[in-house]
This record gives sequence, structure tokens and C-alpha cells, in this order.
Amino acid sequence: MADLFPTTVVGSWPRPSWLLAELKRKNRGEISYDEFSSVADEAVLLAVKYQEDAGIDIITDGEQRRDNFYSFVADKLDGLKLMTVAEVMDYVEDKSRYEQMLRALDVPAFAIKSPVAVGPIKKKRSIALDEMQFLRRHTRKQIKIPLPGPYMLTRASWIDPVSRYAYWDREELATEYVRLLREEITQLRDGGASFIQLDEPTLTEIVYGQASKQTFMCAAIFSKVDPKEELEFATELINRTVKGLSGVKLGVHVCRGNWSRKEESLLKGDYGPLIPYFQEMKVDQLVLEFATQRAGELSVFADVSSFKELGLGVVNPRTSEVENSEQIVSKVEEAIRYFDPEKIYLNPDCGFGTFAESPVNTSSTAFQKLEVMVKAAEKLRAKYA
Amino acid sequence: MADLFPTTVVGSWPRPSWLLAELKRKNRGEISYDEFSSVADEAVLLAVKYQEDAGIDIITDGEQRRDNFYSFVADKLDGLKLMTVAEVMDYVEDKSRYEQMLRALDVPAFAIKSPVAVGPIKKKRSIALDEMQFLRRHTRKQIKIPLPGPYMLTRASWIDPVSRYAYWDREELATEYVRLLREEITQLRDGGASFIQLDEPTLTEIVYGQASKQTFMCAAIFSKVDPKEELEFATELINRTVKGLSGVKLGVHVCRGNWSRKEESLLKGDYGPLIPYFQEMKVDQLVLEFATQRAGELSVFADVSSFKELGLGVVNPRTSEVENSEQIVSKVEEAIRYFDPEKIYLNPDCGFGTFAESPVNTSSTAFQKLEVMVKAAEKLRAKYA
Amino acid sequence: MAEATLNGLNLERLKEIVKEVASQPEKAEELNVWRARVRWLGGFRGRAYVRDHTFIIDEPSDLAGVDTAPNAVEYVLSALGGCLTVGFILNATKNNVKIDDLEVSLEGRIDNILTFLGLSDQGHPGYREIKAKLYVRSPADPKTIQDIWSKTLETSPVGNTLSRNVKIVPEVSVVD
Amino acid sequence: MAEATLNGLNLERLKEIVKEVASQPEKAEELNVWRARVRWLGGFRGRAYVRDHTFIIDEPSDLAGVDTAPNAVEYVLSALGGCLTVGFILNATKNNVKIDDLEVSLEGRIDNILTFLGLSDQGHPGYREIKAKLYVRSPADPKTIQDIWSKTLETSPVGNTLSRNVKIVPEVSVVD
Repeated sequence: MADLFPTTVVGSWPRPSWLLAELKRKNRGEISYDEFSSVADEAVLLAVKYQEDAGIDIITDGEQRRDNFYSFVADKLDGLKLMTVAEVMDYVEDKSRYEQMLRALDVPAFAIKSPVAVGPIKKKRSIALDEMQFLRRHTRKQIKIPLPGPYMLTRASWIDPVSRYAYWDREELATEYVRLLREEITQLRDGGASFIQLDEPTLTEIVYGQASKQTFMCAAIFSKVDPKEELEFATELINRTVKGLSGVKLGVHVCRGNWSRKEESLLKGDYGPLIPYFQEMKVDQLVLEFATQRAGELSVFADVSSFKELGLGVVNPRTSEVENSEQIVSKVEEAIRYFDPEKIYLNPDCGFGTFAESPVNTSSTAFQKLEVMVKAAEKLRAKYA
Repeated sequence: MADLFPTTVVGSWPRPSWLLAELKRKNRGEISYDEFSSVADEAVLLAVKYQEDAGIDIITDGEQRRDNFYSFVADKLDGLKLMTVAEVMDYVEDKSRYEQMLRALDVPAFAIKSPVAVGPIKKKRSIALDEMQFLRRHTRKQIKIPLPGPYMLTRASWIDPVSRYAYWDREELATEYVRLLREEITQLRDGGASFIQLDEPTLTEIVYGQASKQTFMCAAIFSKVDPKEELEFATELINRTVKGLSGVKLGVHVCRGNWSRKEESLLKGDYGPLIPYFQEMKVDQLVLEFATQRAGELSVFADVSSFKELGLGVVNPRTSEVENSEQIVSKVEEAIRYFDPEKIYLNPDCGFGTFAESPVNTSSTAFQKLEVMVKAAEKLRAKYA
Repeated sequence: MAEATLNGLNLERLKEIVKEVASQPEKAEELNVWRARVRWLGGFRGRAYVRDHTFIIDEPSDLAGVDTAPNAVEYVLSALGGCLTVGFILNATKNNVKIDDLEVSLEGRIDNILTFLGLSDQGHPGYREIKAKLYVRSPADPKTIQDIWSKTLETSPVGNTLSRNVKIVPEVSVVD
Repeated sequence: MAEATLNGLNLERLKEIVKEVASQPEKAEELNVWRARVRWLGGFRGRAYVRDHTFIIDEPSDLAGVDTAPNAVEYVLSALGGCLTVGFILNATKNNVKIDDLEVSLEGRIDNILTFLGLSDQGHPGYREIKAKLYVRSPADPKTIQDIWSKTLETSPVGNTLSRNVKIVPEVSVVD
């Protein structure tokens, strides 16, 4: 089968409107998570069908049961409360940072929510096991499960004056997440997942968030950071999460924001400053965006020897234009100058519907982008097999 | 000598401008109380000279050492702090009452001060003994010493959230004042004072302050009152203060405000509601204003039998016109219909300079008013001797 | 029996109030006059007193204040935001429209701040323009929301204060 | 060596700030733009957010509020008071005049509050007139005080905002 250039997705798929309506009802407390989830089953089947038809090798469930890639954990864990920026602002002192973010995103404080640690974190239900089990029953493809990374979870949910009621400090909260994620990964592996992707998009915000004066996204706004310390902290958390785990591919996904089709509102800068930390991370693959200029040149990896696998972003999930397969082929061939062809996976830069209510694309365009990506992979396989 | 219709003053005399300049320096902390007081000596001599020349029988020192008739105690007692309305407003909840008062008086909150009990009240120096001793050395006339009454002191200085640090309740603070005043009166008597006048002007505010929607004066604004309770409380405090004291004439002075020449801004109403309490007070004399219509008719005393002495207010301290002696004579003859002539003293309605910085008259007019009062007394003596 | 409420307002009470104001001229007159007092605390800080309430006004540190509170021009924006909030809720409630969430984001542009510091005589130091963006979450249709918003702008006390000329009557009293 | 201060202001720092604003157009531009956000809390209550500060806006109970804070039109008066306070202190300090105490008492008259409640279409619901009385205690002579007061009124950001027409640019966004 397809040994070289496996194709996959980063995670989310645009939700159907009828799913969004049910999501609102769930958020308002009118239906339970289980009631919502049973409606979401069909949305998952649709997302699976699109990926299978496009010929994707390793598929996800399109994150149809999640409101976004990280705050959905509030449904899964006790001790987390989905708080609006408005609620958070009642607690923090540096309110002006939130105000900047709200103005940058042009949203009211009541509209943006983030899971905040308000009590001891305990599993109410598994984080993604239900997603995996449903998916397992409905596809023969390999399964990828994206999970929010331990650093992003910690950063998003630690609001100093609130979270201190439950945890001594941010490190103690992080340790809890590491424990929960390890447990989850083990169960997902045992249940049949072949690829676990830890989403850590805010790593670029640490490096480029300040300079660009752009706030990244809700997951990143809730704490101030010292870049070096934060990157070390993130790396350490990732390594503690994956330590000693085997029998499943472990990846880390990093991007520069995926909440808007205005490219200028997203972060910009190459991977250079992150490479030393990437090298420290004991994971199998780095899933990186490369389809836009904003991500910088692949050449920053020129002097990096014996690197792990690269999940290479080859299509932009935020454009209406579908890339052609030749563009994708030449992007991959550029990567081959710095990476072993056996280590290169093809994927979009990010999900097509990171935030349920503001997907960056339509299903039909997303489908075409996957198709062309598969076509490029076939060409490459023919050439490099 | 003059047995009938003795003449006296209620207390204050307009301060010379050079004394006001020194008072400001003392208030700013640039000079000490003793330094100020030695400058005030000459102002006292002037006030004494005016009264002696006018032929007044029982004189005061013109209250030249006091900034006003009650807040001067802050110089004398530890535990009292002269706070502006602005400072008090930082502590109290019903700020709107103060705002009403400031608007009614057309003054800023920084301009009005009141002594507030902020710690245990202790004598730093005697309240008025120094005044009396200086006066004793410089006149052969009988001496009257006005003292702030126990009720007014309590009412003015009790600010609930502040004073509770020092005293359990208002009653406990009042008991302290009663003790201090008894001690002071005894010393003043032993030193040669013949008349001690307790100033309780706010008694009219209890009765008429609400109805007229006018706030009385700074001494009265600092607490809300239930009229009956307050009058009983005031009466009880006065009686506890004078109980068992003999060898000195004890009086209580009541008026309706003396801070402005706009008569309409002062309180209005007769003594009727106060008479039952006057009858309970174990003092020798009531020093009452009667020179204006606002004080009501003397006839309210028609059915009151065997009343104590009356200090009859016969000149208005706030007008530029000097009363003529015939007016005064007929006012006294009206009083004679309800009071024994032997029990009638002649005095102005109130002081001529109750508040140091806003005297209600000039020295020369005040002097002429005293002269005409003495002239009237002489006519009356000729008639009733 | 529980009383009917909408948007956190008691409907009966609201009706009563409107009726009272409509029928009693002295009640309306009372609501026509508002008062405040601001006392200087040193530097650029002041304390405002309004009925039983009090709050601080300060300047940011880049304007020589100590930044313990918003400054005067920020209070003006907030007052407009507060006024539009109250007005919108009032008009929505009167029309029986449920509001789930509401927020007003404001941005004001001073004509020329240099005139305040005495560095220019071009233009003036007051606001030239104020943007007021209302975010609202409600089951009502967009047309209804737009109508309520228009009515709110038209009848806003602070909005009208700002968009019209107010006569300022100054007086100064030197106190000894 | 201790730095010279007057009226609670560091004179060197004040000079520097004025110099900075005068010489750097981007600094002046920054001070030309001010922002606020008001979030509805239910009923007639709102919470204002201004940089790192926050405060409540409410209505008195006789206007169906719960009277936990001043209302919008009272904040406008207070803002004017705060602005005149800052302006007076700024101008006094620049002229080396010591101020001991200062207070501004304000009273505003709404043209016709009935229009706010939809009970009349005569006049408008904005302030028609605002009286601002300054009380000041200072060793300076009355003429100097009067000059500072005139300058303050002339250069007051809130004063100019109120006495001129501000263009209000409304926008509404229905959020899901």
C-alpha cells in the first residue's frame, strides 16, 4: 500500500448547520452532552465519508463533537468551567490585555469562552475515547485523534486568582493534565488509534505573539509569558506526557492561528526559534503548517540532522481556491531537501473548522483540497517509490 | 449694684484679621496651640475691653482661642480628630445627606470640619481652664464660660464606622464627655467662673431640622435622629453633667443656627416642643434666642409655672442695624408676662462670631448692640427696681 | 404568584414608574436634575461623589497620573456605553423582546489633544467622534434589533448630550 | 536630591510629558484615542471596562435600577468635574501656583426626561445646561485663580466635548 507520503488531516471538519443548532442547545443546557453526541454521530459519519472518498490514509472524526479543539474538555472534566472573557475579566488585574484581544477579534466579551480550572480536575467522562470508539466502528482507515496538548490546556485554564483555589500553582495543574492525558493516550492506543496528535498551537504565540502585537486566540490570552521559560515548560510537559508510551504514533501540531480568513490577522514567523525545543520533544512527528508565506522557509531546517517525522502542511485550509497538485509536489520536493522522504506526511496546514461556529471553509472546498492533496501524494509516490 | 436684668453675652466675639491669620497657621500645623494662644491673648483683651466699655455685667473672653464653639475641643482632647466633611464621607454610607448639606450651605466638602472621635478621649489640656485663668487676671467682671454641651459633643463626634474603633456605642462616648465636662466645670468654678453655659444648639435641629429640609450646621449633620429619643438622650446627658454641682450658675443655650446672615437659611419654629425637656433639665438658666420671628412667641411659656431663669435674646447678632432700647424694653416686658422679672437676663440671641472665619457681624456693630442692650437694662431696672 | 420579569426587570414596576413619571410633573422635574461633586485628592486624582456613591478619577501614568482609575474622557465613553445599554434594555423590554447578552464597545477620537496641554491652538481638545458598537445576542429578528437600536440612539440622554451643544455655566469661589 | 513637586505633581516629569507629546506625533495620536467597553449585567446594570479598570453603572431605584452605582448621566457630570479638576491643577502647576484644596460641584439639567421614556416628543433627553462651580483654596490672588479657571474651561476635553457636537457613529452586531 501507500508506504511513502501518507496523507492525513490535522483534525476538524466544517460542522453542518443542524449540528451547530444542537451545539447551541447543549451550551444553553437544553440538552445533555449525550443527547448532543448522538446527533453528532451522523455529522461524524459525513466527515468520515468525505475523508474516505478523498482517499485520505489516516482520518479523524472531524472533531464534530467538540465546540473547538480545546474548550470541549469542559464537557469531559469536572473542575473546569467554561468562562466567558467577561467572567474572566472580573478576576484578573491586567484587563487591558483582554480588551486588546476583543478589539483585535472584533467580538464582545460575552462571546468568547475558555475552560478555566475552578476546582480539582477529575474525569467526568473520557476526553476522546467515545469519539475514537464511534470512529473505529465506522471506518477501516487508520485513526488519528487530536488531543489538546498539556501546555495549551494549562495555559488556557490557569487563571491565577480563580485557579489557585484548586491548585497551588500552574505547575501543579499542569501535572494533573499530564496524568490525565497519559491515561487517555493509553486508552486510545488500546482502543485502536494509530496516531495521537497533541495540539500546541500557542507555541508560536510565545515567540511571535508579542512582536506582532496580535493576540493569538482565546487559548493563549489568559496568561502572560516569558518566552524561554514557557517554551522549556511546554517541552517538559509534552515529554512528561509521552514518556515511555509506545505502540502509537505521537505527534505535536503547531500553527500560527486558524480563526480567520484574514491572513494578516494571524501570526507570522518561521520555525527557527522553535527548532531547539522541537529537537528536545520525545515525539514521533511534528505536524507543521507550511502552505503560507507566514510559516517561513523550510530551509530553517537545513542544519538540523536526523529530525523526526514531518507532517507537512501543503494546503491552506482558509482559502476558497483549491491548490493544484503540482504546487503541492514542488512544496514536498522542497521538504525533501531537508527531510528524509520516508519521514514526510502530507496534511493541510490546520483544520477546516477549528471553531465550530466560525469554520474557515466549506465542506465541498475542504473535500477538493483533500482530493488534490491525495493526487499529489500519488504523483510523489510514483516518483520516489 | 445691678440686681435686676443682668446683661451678658452668649459667647463669641468677631476675631481680628491678624488672629485669623494665626489661626490658619495653627490649623496648618505651622505653629503650636500655645504659640497661637499667646497671640490670642491680645484678641481676648480687645473682646474684654469692648464688653467692659459697653457695660456688660457678665462677660466672656469672646471665644477668641476657639475656631468655633465646639470643634476647638480637638485641640484639647486626645482621641478627637478634626475631619472635613470630605474625610467623613469616605467612611459613611449615606453620603447623600452630606451632599444636601453642602449644597444648602454652598460650601465645598473640604471647608467644613468637625471633631470626630477616632480613639479613646483623653484630656491633652483643659478644655477652657486656660481661657478662664487669663480672663480672671484681666477683668473684675463676672465671668461666663461657654462649653460645648455633652449632647452636641457626642452627636458631632460620633461617626459610626470610625468611632466604633474607640467606643462600644454612642452612649459610651457620651459618658466620657459627661465625665470630662463635670471635671472641667468643677475646675472652672474653683478658678472663679460664675456662669457656665452648655451650648446645645442642635436641640432645635432635632425638632425642626427635618421639616424645613434645611440642614442645621456641621455639628448636627453627622447622625440621623429619632426626635423623641434624641431629646430624652440630650436631657439625660445634661442632667448627668450638672448633677450635684453647686456654687456656679449653670445654663443651657439653645438657638436655631448662627452661620449666615440669610435668616431664611436658619431654622424656624417656637420652643413649644422643647419645653417639656427644658423643664426636666436640672440647670439654673435657659439662654434662648427671641430677637427674631423665627424663634416664635414667648407665649408658648404661658402655661409653664415656676420656670428657671431665662437668658432672653434681645438683639439679633446677624444684622447691621442696631436695635433701639425701646424695642428691647418692650420685648423684656413681654417676657415679664410669663417670667418673674428677677429671673430675666438680657443677652444677644447668640454669639457675634460663632465660626471664626465667618463672623456674622463687625466688632463695632456688635459693640453698639451691647451698648443699647445695657441702656435698655438700665431703663428696666429704673422701672422694676 | 411570582411577578413577571423580563431582562431582569419587573414588568409591573417598570410600567408603574413610566406611569408615575408621565402623570406627575414634579417627578419628571426631579429626574431632569442630576448632581455630582468632585474633590481633588492631589496630583491628577479626584474623588467623585454622586448621591451615596463615590468613585475615583485619575489619569494614566503617561499623563502624569498614577493610573488608579479611568480618566475623565474614559468616563464619558463609559457613560455613553452605560446609557445605550440601559436604553436598549428599556426599549427591548417595553417591546417584550428578550435579550440574552449585550455589550457596547466604544472608541472616541479627540479632535486635538495638544490643545489641552497648551501645545496647539488648532482644533479643540474635545471628542470629535465616538464610535459605539453594540453586540447583542437575542432570539429577536435582526430588524427588531435594528429598530430598538435606532430608538435607543434617538432617545439616549448621554447620546443627545454629546451630539448637541450643552451650555456650561461656570462659577468659581475662592474659599479661605 | 529630592525632586521638585507641586500640587502632588513631579514638575520634571510633567515637563517631560508635555515635551514628549509636543515632539512625538504618534504619542499625541495615542492620546487622541480612548476606549471603553460596557457589558450588560441584567436589569439596568452594566459593568464598564477601561484599560485595567472596571466599574459599575446602574440606575436609581426610582428608575427601576437597584442603585448600586451612579447612572450614566451622573458619570457625565462627574467626568466634567474630574476633567476640570485635572485641567485646573495642570494649569495651576504649569504657572507655579500652589493649590491647597479644590472641589467642583456640578448640577445638570436634562432638557426633557420624558423623551427618554417615550412619553413626549418635545425637546430631547440630553443635558441642556450644566452648572460647574469650582471651590478653591490657594494662596494665589483671585485674578490668577480666575485666569487659570478660564484657561481650564477653554481647554477642557470633557467641557469641549459637551459644549460642541460630537459625531456618534453607531454600529450593531447580532452575535449568535
